[in-house]
Amino acid sequence: MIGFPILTLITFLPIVGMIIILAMPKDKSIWIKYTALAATGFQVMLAVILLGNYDYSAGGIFQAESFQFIEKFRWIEITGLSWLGTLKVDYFLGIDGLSMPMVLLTALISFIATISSWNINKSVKGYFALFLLLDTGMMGVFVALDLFLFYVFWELMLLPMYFLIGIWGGPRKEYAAIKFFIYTLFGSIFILIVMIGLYFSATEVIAGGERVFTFNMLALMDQANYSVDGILSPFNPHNLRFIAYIALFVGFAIKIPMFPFHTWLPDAHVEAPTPISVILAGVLLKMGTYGILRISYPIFPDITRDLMWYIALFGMINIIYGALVALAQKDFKKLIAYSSVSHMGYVLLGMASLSSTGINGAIFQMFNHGTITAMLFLIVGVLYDRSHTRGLNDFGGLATQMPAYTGFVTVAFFAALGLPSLSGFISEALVFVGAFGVESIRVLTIISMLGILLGAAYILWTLQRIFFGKLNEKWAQLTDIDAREYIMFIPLTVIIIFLGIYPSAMLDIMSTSVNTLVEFVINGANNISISGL
Amino acid sequence: MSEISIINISIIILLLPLVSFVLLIFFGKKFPKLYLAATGVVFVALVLSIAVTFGMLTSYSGETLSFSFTWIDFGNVPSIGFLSIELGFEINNVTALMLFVVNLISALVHLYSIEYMRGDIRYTRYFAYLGIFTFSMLGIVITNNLLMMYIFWELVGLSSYLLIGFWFEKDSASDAGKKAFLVNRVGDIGMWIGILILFTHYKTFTFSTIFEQISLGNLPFDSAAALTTAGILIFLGAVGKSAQFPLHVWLPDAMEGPTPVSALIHAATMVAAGVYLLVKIFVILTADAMLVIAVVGGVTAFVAATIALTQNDIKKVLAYSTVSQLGYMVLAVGVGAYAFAFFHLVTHAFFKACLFLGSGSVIHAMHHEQDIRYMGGLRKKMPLTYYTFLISTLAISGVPLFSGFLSKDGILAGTLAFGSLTGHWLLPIIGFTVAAMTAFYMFRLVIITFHGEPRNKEKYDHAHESKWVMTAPLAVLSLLSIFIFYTPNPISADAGWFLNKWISTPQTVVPAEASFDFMQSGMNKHETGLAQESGIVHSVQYTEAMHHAHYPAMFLSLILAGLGILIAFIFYQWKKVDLEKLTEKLNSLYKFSLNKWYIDEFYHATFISGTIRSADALSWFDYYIIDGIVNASASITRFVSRLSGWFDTFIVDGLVNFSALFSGFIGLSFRRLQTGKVQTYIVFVVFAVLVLLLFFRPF
Amino acid sequence: MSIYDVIFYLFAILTIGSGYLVVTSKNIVHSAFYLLFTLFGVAGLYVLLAADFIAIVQLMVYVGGILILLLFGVMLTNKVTDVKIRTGTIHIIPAVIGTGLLMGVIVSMMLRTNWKSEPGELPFTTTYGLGRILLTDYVLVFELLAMLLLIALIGAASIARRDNE
Amino acid sequence: MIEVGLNHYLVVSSILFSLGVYGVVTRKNAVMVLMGLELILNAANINFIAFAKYGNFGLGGQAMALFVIILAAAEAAIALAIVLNLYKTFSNVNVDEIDKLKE
Repeated sequence: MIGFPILTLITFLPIVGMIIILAMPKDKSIWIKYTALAATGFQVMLAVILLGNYDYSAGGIFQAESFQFIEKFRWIEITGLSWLGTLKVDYFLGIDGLSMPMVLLTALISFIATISSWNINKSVKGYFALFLLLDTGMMGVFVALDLFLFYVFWELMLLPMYFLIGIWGGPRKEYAAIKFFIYTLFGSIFILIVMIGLYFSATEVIAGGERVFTFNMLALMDQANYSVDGILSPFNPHNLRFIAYIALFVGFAIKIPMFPFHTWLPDAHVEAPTPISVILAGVLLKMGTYGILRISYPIFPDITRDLMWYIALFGMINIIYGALVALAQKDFKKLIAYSSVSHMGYVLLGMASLSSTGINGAIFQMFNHGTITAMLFLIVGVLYDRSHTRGLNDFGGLATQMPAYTGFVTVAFFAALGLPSLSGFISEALVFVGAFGVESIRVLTIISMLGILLGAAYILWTLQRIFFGKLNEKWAQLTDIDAREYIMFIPLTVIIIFLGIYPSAMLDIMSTSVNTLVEFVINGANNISISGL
Repeated sequence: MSEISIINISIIILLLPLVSFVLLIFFGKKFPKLYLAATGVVFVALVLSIAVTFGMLTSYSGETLSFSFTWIDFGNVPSIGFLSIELGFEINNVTALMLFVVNLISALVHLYSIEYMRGDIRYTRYFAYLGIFTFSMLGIVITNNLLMMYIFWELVGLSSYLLIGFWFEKDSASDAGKKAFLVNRVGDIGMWIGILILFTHYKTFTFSTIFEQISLGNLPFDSAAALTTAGILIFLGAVGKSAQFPLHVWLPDAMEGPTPVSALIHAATMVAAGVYLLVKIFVILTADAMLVIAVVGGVTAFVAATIALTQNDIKKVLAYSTVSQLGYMVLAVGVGAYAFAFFHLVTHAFFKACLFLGSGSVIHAMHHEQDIRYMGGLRKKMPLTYYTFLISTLAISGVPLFSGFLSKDGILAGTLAFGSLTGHWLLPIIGFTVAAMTAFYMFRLVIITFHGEPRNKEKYDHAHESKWVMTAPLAVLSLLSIFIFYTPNPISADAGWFLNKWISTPQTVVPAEASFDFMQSGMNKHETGLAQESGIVHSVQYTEAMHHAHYPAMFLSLILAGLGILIAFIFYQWKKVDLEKLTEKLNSLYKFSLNKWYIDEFYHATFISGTIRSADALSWFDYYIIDGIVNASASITRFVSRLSGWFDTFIVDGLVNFSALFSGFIGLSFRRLQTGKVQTYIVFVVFAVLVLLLFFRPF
Repeated sequence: MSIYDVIFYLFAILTIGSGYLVVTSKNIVHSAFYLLFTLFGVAGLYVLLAADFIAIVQLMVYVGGILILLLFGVMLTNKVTDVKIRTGTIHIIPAVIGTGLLMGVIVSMMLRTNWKSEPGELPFTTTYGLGRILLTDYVLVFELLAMLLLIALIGAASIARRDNE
Repeated sequence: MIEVGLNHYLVVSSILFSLGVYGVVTRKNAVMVLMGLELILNAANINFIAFAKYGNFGLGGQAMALFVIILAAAEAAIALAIVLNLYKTFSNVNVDEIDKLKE
C-alpha cells in the first residue's frame, strides 16, 4: 500500500490548483493554463500510481476490508441530539473495481479537457478555477463511500458546471445552463430524500459500542443493520423501499440521461464549450450509472431484481430512440449528444442483466463511452473552431483537406459504432452477451441489437456528409490539426485501440468486484424474499 | 514441419498484411515507395502460406491443429463458475487451402494494382487498405471460434467500406461503401444473435467445444429449434457477406470501388467469407436450417442470373454473376454438398478474380469506360487479356476441361441427389436453369466486349494491351482454371486429390431427429468422431445418391451450357435474331431484369425511408413532446411561481406594505406632532407626565 | 385664624394672583412687573417659613438681578419704536387642560400624601447656620456653583457677543 | 379652617408650578417663557423651604433653595444671551416660529 493518503490527494489536488490559480494575477493566462495542466497532469500520474498499486483480486462492494486505499475519519459528529442520538458523517474514501475505471477515466478526461481548453480566452482565471473545482467534484463522487460525502461531491460538481456552461457557452447558454442545473438538481432532491430515509433506517456500531444512524454505504448494504421500524428497512412490512428505489433511480437516471429525462443533454452539449462537453459526456454521464451500481444495486437488491425488466426496457428505449433521433439531427454536436443517449442505453441494458458479463460490459462501456465520446466532442470542437458551424450539411469532402483529422475521426467513429478491435465493440458485445443470457430480457436485447445497425447508419452518414464527396470550396482554407490537437487525440486513440485488442487490461480491474457485486445482489435479493418480506 | 511451426507460421501470415497496413498508414506519406514493400510482404505471406498448405496437406491432412489463449477472464462468476473467453486459431485442410487462395489472390491483386492504380492521389493508402482487407480475411480463415470470426467479419466490413468508398469524392462511391457496410451489418446482427444463442448455452465461442457438446446431445436451450434458429441466424451473417438474396443489393454497387478491389472482394475475400463460414458451421446445421440455406442460395442464384442477363456495365455483369455463383455455393451447402461448395469457392475464386482483373485491364485500356455497348473488337488489341478472359469464361460457364465444370457439376449433382432424397425437385431445376443462363450471359459479355467491330473507334484506337504486372496475374489465374490442378480426370473431380485427399465432408453433429436422414452415417456418435478423424466421407447414403446423380447432372449441364453459349453466339456474334424486337416483346421482363427486380427501390421505399421518417418523427417527438413536456413543466412552474409571485406581491407583501403604509399613515399623523416647536413638546411632556402619574398613582 | 395664617393667605394670594397675571398678561412689560410681585410674594412666604436669608437673597437676586435681566431682554428684543410688545399665545386649550389636570393631580397628590411632618426648631436667624453648612457640608456644591456661575457668565457674554464675528 | 401647615405651602407651590408650566407652554415670546421658568423654579423653592421647616432637616433645604436661586441666575443670564442671539438670527424671539428642530 501507499504511505500517503492518495485518494484525498487525487481528489483535492485540483482544489489546490484552483487556489493557486485564484492567487494568480488575472492577466497571466498562460501561467494559469499551465497550473491547471500541472494539476490535472499530476492527477493522471496519481491515477497511474493507483493503478500500479491496485490489487486485482480485491472485491470491494460491501466488504470494507477489501476496499483499497481506504481513508476513514470522523468528519461531522454531533452527540446528544435527543431522539436523533448521535449524528455522524464519515470522511470515508476507498476504491474497488467499480470505481477504479472511473477514477482513471476522470483523471484522463480532465487532463485531455484541460488541453482542449487551451484556446479559451474569456476570463481564463475564472474558467480554470471552476474547471478544477468541477474536477474535484467528479473525482470525489467516484471515491466517496459515505453517502453524505457522495452527495456533497455530487452537488459540488453542479455549480461549476452551471457557470461553465452559462458563461463560456454558445448562444443559448443561459437556457441550457439553467435547464441542466434545474434538471439535475431535481434529480438530486430525490437522491437526498432517499439518503435521509436510509439514514434513519439503519444503524451502525461505532467505536464506543453504541449503535448510531449512519450514512456509511457499506453499513447500509448490510441488511443486519436495519431496524425493524425503519421506513426503508426490508424488515418493515410497510416499508417504502420500492418508492425509494424509484426515486433514487430517477435521480440517477436524469444524469445518465435515461429516456425520457434526456432532453437536457442535447441542449447542454450544444451550448457548452468543447472541453465542457467532453467532461459532460466523458465523466458526468457516468455518475448516474455508477450511482446505480454503487448505491441502488447493493442497498436495494430485492427491488433491483424485481425491476430488472424495466431497467432493460429503458435501456432498449435509450438505445433505439437515441439512435433514431440522432439519425435525424442536422447539428453535429446534437447528433453526438443523442449518440450518447444511445450508448448509455447499452450501459443500462448491461446493468439490467444482473450478470457478470453484462455488468462488466456496462462498466467497460462507461469507460469506453467516456473516451470515445470525449474524442467525438473534441472532433466537433476542432471542426467548429475552424469553421464556426456545426451543420452536418455545411461540409463535404474534408477528407482530402484534413487527412490526419479524418484519420482520427474515422477511428473514433468506428469505435462509436462498435467496430471490433476498437474498445466500443468489446463493451457492447459483453453487454449483449450478458443481457442475452437472461431469459426475461432476451427479447429486449434482440430489439436493442437494432441499435448496432442504426448506430452504423447515423455514423456512416455523418462521415459521408462531412468528409466525403467533393470538397466544398468554402472550406478550402481549413488547416489540418495542429500539435496540440494531436496531443489530445493520440492518447485517446491509443486507449481506444489498445482496449479493443487487449480488453483484459480494463476488465481484470473490475471483474472481481463485479462478480462480488452480482453475487451480493442476488444473495441479498434471495435473503429478503426468504425472510418473507 | 511441426504442428507448432505450422500454427506459428499461420499467425505470421495473418500478421504480415497488418504490418503492411500499419507501415503504410503511418509512413506512407514519407516513403511513397513503401507500396513495393507492401507487395513484397504479401508475397512473403503467399510463400509462407504455400509452405503451410503444403505442410498441412502432406503431413497433417485431415487433422486439426489448434492453438488458443485466454483473452478475457471473468474469474469466478456467480451462478456460472469460472468463465473466460478464449480466442485461438485452428488449421485444417480447408483452412490451409483457403489461406493459400486468399494470399494468392491478394498477392496478385497487389501486383496488378501497382500498375492499375498508378497516379492515384491516395496510392499508398490504397495498398494499406488492401493490407487490412487481407488481414481481416485471413483472420476469418484461421480462427477457431465464433467471436473472432465475428470480429474479423466486421473488420472485413470495415475494409470493404474503405475500399469500396476509396474514391470518396464520388458520391456514388461513398454511398456504395456505406450501403455495403450497413447491409452487411443487418446480416451481422443476425449472426451475432446466433452466436449469442450458442454462447449463452455453452459459455464458449470455440467451434470444436460447441460441436462436441452438440454431438453429445447437449442442444442450446435443450431444443433442436434453437439449434435451427442459431444456424439460420449465423447463416444470416453469410447472407450479408456473401450477398445472398435479399441482402445482395450491396454487391453490385460495390463496383464503385477500384476494379482490383472488386476482384479481391468478389473472388477471394469478402464474399467467400460467407461461404467459408457455412463450411465451418456445416456440422451444426439442422435439416430445417439446411433447407432454408438451400432455398436462399437457389433464389439468389436465380435472381442474380436473371439480372445479369441484361446488364450493360462490364463490372455489373460480373458482379451479378458473382452473386449467382455465390448462390450456387450456398445452395451446395444447403443440399449437403459440402465438399463441392468449398471446391466451387476455390475454383470460382480463381476464375472470377481473373475475370475481374481482365475487365480491369479492359477498363484501364478503355480509359475507364465500363459500358460494354461502347466496346467491341478488343480481341485484336488485347490478346492476352482476351484469352485469359475467355478461359475464365469457359470455366464459369461449365465447359469441360476447366475447373468450373468440375465444381459446378458436383453442385448440380448434389442438388439432384438432394431432390431425389427429399423430394425438393425445385432446387435442381433452378440450378440447371441458372447454369444455362450463366453460360449465356458470360458469352454475351465476351462477344460484345471482345468480338465484332469496335463501336467506339476513338477509344478503341487508344486501347492497348496492359503491362506485364497486370497481365501476369491474369495468366496465373487463368492457368489455375484448368482442371489439371484439381484432378487428373477432366470430367469428374471425385477421384481427384482435391476432393479425395484434401477435402472430406465432416460428419454432422446434429441429433438424428433434427437432421436429414441422409446426413446421418448410421454410426453412433463416438464412432462418428473417429470416422471424422480418419477422413471418411460423412454419409454413405448421400454419397451414393451423388454418384447416381453424377452422370445425369453432367450431361444435363453440358447440354444446357452448350445451349446457353449457342444462344449467345446466335444473338450477339451471328446476330440471327433481331434483339430490339425481342426486347420490345419482352419489354416488361427486360425492364424488370435491367432494373434488378426493383429491389433497391423497394428497400428505399420501405426500410430506408421508413427509418428516416421514423427518425424525423421521433426527433420531432423528442423536440416538441418530450422536451416540450420539460419546457411546459418549466412554464407551469414559472406560471405558478408568477402566481405565487403575484400572491406574494399583492397579498403577502401587500400585507407587509399595508402595515408599512399604515404605520406610515400613523407616522404621518404623528409627524404633525413633530412640529419642531419646543413648547408643543412640552405639552406632550405634560400629558405624558399626567398619564404616568395617573397610571402609577403614587398617591 | 391667627395672624400668621392671615399673612400666609395674603402672600399666597399675592403670589398666585400675580403669577396668574404673569402668564396671562399680553404685555410683556406688564408680565415682568407682575413677576416682580410674584417674587415678592414668594419672598414673603420664605419669611413665613423662617428663611430670612433666602428671602433676602430672593429679593436681591431675583428682583434686583434676574428680573432686570429679563426686562433688558424684553427691551433688546423688541424694537422700542415698535409699540407692539405684546406677545401671542399658543396651545391655549391643551395647555389649559394639561396644566389644569396637572395642577389637580399634583395638588391632590400633595394633599393625599401623608407627609411625615415634625416641625423642628430653626434658629432665629439662619444666616449663620447657612454660612456654616455652605462652607462645611455643602462646600463642594458651593464651589461647583461658583464655577458654574463663572462659566455661565463667560458663556453668556460669549454667546451674546457672537454677532460680532 | 385648619391651621396653615405644610400642605398649604405645597398647594401654593403646586399652583405656582402649574402656572409656570402654563406660561412656558402658551407664550410665544422667549422672554415670557423664561418668566414661566422662573415661576417653576420658585415653586420648587417654596417646596424646599417648606420641607426644611416642617421636615426637620435642618438648614439643608434652605441651602438647596439658595443653590436653585444661583442656578436661576446663571440660567437667566445664559438664556437671555441665547434669546439675544436668536433675535439676531431670526429677527424675532417667537419660539413657535423657531422650529429648525423640525428638520
